[in-house]
Amino acid sequence: MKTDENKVMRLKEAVEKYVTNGCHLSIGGFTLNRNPMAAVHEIIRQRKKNLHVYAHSNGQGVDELIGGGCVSHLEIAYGGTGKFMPTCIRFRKAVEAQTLMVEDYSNFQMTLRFMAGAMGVPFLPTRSSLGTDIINKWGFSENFRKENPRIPDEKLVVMDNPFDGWCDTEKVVLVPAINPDVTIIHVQTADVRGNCRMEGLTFADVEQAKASRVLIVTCEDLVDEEYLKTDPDRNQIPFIHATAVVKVPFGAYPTACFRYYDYDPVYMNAYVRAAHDDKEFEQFLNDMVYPHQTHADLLDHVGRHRLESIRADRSCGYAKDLDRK
Amino acid sequence: MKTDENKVMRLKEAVEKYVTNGCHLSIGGFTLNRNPMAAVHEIIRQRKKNLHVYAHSNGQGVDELIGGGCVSHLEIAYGGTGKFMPTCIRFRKAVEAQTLMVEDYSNFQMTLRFMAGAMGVPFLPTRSSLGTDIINKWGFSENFRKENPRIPDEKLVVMDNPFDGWCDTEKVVLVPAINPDVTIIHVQTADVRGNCRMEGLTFADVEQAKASRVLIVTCEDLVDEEYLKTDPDRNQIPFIHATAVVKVPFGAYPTACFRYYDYDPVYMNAYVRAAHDDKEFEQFLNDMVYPHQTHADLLDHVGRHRLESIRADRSCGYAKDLDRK
Amino acid sequence: MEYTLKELMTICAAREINNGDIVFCGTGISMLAAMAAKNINAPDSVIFFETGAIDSKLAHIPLAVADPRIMYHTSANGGLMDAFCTMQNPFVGQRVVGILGAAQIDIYGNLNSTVIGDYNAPDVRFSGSGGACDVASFVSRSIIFMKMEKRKFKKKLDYLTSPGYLDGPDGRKKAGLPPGGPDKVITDMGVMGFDPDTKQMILLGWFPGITPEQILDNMEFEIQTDRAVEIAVPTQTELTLLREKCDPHGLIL
Amino acid sequence: MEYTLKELMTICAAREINNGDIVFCGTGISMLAAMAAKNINAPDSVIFFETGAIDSKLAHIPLAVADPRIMYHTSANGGLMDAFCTMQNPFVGQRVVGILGAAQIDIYGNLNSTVIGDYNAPDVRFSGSGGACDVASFVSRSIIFMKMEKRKFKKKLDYLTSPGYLDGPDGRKKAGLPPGGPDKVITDMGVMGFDPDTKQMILLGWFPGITPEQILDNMEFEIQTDRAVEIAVPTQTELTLLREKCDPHGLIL
Repeated sequence: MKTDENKVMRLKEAVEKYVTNGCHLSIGGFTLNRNPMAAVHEIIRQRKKNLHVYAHSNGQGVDELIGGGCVSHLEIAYGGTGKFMPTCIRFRKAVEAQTLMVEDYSNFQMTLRFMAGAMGVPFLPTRSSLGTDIINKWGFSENFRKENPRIPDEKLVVMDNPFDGWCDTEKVVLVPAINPDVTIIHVQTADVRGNCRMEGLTFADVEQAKASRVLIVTCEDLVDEEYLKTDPDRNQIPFIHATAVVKVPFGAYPTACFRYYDYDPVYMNAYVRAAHDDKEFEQFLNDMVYPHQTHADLLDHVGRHRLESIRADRSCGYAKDLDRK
Repeated sequence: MKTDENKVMRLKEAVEKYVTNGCHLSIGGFTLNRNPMAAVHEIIRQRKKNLHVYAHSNGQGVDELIGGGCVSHLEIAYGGTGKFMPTCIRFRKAVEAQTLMVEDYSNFQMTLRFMAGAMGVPFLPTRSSLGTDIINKWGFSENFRKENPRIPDEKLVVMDNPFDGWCDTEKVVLVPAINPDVTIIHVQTADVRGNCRMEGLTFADVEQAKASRVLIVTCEDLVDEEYLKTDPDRNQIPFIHATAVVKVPFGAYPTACFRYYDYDPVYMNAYVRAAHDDKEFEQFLNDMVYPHQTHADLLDHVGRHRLESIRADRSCGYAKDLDRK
Repeated sequence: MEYTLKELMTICAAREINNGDIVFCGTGISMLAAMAAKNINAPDSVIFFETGAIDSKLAHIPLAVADPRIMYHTSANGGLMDAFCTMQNPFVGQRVVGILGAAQIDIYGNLNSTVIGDYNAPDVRFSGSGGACDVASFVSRSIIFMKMEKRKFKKKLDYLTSPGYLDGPDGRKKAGLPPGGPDKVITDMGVMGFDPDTKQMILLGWFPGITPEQILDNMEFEIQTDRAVEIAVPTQTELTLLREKCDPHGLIL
Repeated sequence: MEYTLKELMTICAAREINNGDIVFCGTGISMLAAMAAKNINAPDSVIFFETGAIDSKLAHIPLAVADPRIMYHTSANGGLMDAFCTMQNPFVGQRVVGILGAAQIDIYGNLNSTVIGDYNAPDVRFSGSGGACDVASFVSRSIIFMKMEKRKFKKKLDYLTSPGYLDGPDGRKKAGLPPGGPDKVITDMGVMGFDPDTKQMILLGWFPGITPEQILDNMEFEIQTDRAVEIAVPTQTELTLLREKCDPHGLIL
């Protein structure tokens, strides 16, 4: 592979090429912030099926993927988006209807699992969850695990500290590494080779990106390499990890993108209302997702007024006067 | 502890108070860059003894501490500073004379050990060093380890992967956590509470800082809290980890501090020449370290001309025209 | 001065926070309690989010722990690794106080926020742990918000998501957890603590107009009430600061 | 065109680097070889330092892997964790080529950079591993600079710091290491490779004016020489680019 290659693609092509039915996928962001929503909508539009999704708290994106019928297996720490949706609604429905197989971890555990994948080690240790049902109860059966070479045979392994009580620790739980086929993140700035700069919190995007065989980056601004290299202390992901780069303004919409735009309470509230009812949710997808060829079309549908209302104030990075009820 | 307390101290007091004889110490920086040299010289000046030092490649600082007679035990990956001193000279002499007990690890292992200490886990896994003498040969004897509650009973532990071959990995080596009594780092900018901003590479300073019970920060610029909080994406260490903050301009001298000054080849070459001979080295300490009350006095002794010659160019962060022979 | 139940609960939690505490908080009332403490009684407490923000200014109230409002004017903007490592850190972790909520709690302060019913065929699915299990595992002290209902104060949890004292005084040690555990349970009828010896829940106080009997009636298990007193109503200062400084637009209250 | 031995060695190493390779390099000739490759034959190789810098511009030659010159105009400035995780990473790690040096080497390309003599009472102490053991453990391919001396090409190392093929074709697998291993040994008399089946060192080429016998005379162990040829001298282009673009002030050369 040439390292200076231009990795710029269209979103439709990147999703067609890399997000295959049944593949193992993770998406960046957290609850209602910096989810790669343009990519999520494209995946739903292309009616991808049987995705095995890894999520810590990748709220809105994961719930829409589940609602779109794309997900068969989910390893997750938290299905919710905060106040708008304390429990993700399509997620909850799918679990209760048993159309979705779920394995539960904690946020730290999922983060460590991505970190282990990025580091090239089979596991990392923590003391979190000792004595709890996160260890005792498995969502994926022993049989399912044994038959599926893409997931480890054990959900978690509890181990005595081999350094005899070192650090006042008698036991640790080992969490197994994740190496997704594809990770999709949305960042503020990228260049054509795939160097990435995020602003505000990075969540677990860096670990998810580096753990993945394929990394698709969508970005607000596609810039000259010179621009990013002039201030490398601000860049988190070097280009060697990136596979495809797609410029998608408002690519995290309806979730927030620090210093660019806020989350859209109108979308969030409409989503929550629709998600409670299968028919209304189908209608929601028919309005907001399926009819649009591209994310730009979806934004046209949303309209300039709403996008203007969520534009971030320069002074603080979010929309100060936004009505968030 | 009040979190808003002003942690500013004089260097002399900070070293007196926290760097006690026999304590476990780590210093930041790498070879000839951003070593907390003002603090190192103060430790030598105060004739601290029997320090147990943890280092990855903390070159110039560690060699001067050894040369100053302060160190009895050293856990280290690399004793050198690059071209000026491919092998640290006072380090080499002390090991060959068996006046210094050494335990060898690799740079990644030392970094993981600080990381484990910062994370609050007793160990982290890697595949580095399997099959080598880093695993087979111990510098600290089993007995010494058993008798010393401050170090783990095992140098390293090799373990079969409990997730049966997951990640194509059969074995890993576990490296034990380090929690030093004191870590000293030198950063470009800090505020009175101890929020820190480094520029350029951070080496393992962040892990070393967070692993430590006491963190002493020396800094080029002591700024308002407002200044650092206005651009928090650039800050690496939040104040909750800091114990003492000391303003020391040129505090890394004679090592480099990106965007402030370069390393000083004159000092480096003089050091190397002197270090080869015990008498000449004593003379070097008598000229450069002992007679100066403070780092400012040492800088006066070095003189304006030499300090001017290493001043970093705005454009690149180092002294472009410096004669480095 | 008039006050709502939510205001009273928020202020009860805020009173538990001290200067120097590093406060882990989630969404909603938990975040509001942390803001209230900072504005009322613990100006030098530090607000901290699992998403990686430390000492956020919170000029406007966030509606999620990833709200862009938490990223503004912090000590450092990192990520989840930074945040959870801070909680598990042997030095600063001990200064962290967690504020949690859950669907169910038992007498040892263990929490369920995952399912009602059988885990593999649940009647009700909730959000799951998020960072709650991590916080409950690591930090020295946690404060729990709960609604007083029989189906929430359970003899046996349907799923143990976040560890309290597990099965008693030695529970955490036997399991391999660090010391620590739940400190207070703030409900809509009163406040519970835990007996230092048995680690079982006890009633510490009831809200004005409530009796200890009413509280016991809303629990599946029994707790001691002999150390309980009536809880002081919010002061005018507390209420004014809460309303004007923390949530002027009533997004949570 | 005249050339020095150091120039020839540097260019021999540079020729081994391909476009797309991510080149880990240390100080001195190893760094110069990486710079030469980038300027001569592999403009799209990426220079990478264990201290955390990726794709440094290197407008001026660094004298250490923590020289501030490596921090200028990079893709990202991180730290040691980032760098070593990149090498151990299952995807990008496979693209990393390491350039190493050592005090001793054996027939399987194992390296010693720690001590001469007994580890606990050494005759000579060297710098130690640094990142060398990590690189040799993780990356798919390494290039080693060595001086041809009997005391350096050893039947048995005094200390095995950095793994080559350990004790033979299955050595790495048995020890639990990832695949990979040493690819070339560049000396001041010629270039060695490793037999794909036995993983033992073989002679690939000698420098003009040197004979295979002279090379064998400077080694404690014997290697096959039947596949060896004379090595092409540096071209004018190679030399000009090396001298003018990489080290104009002769800091390394």
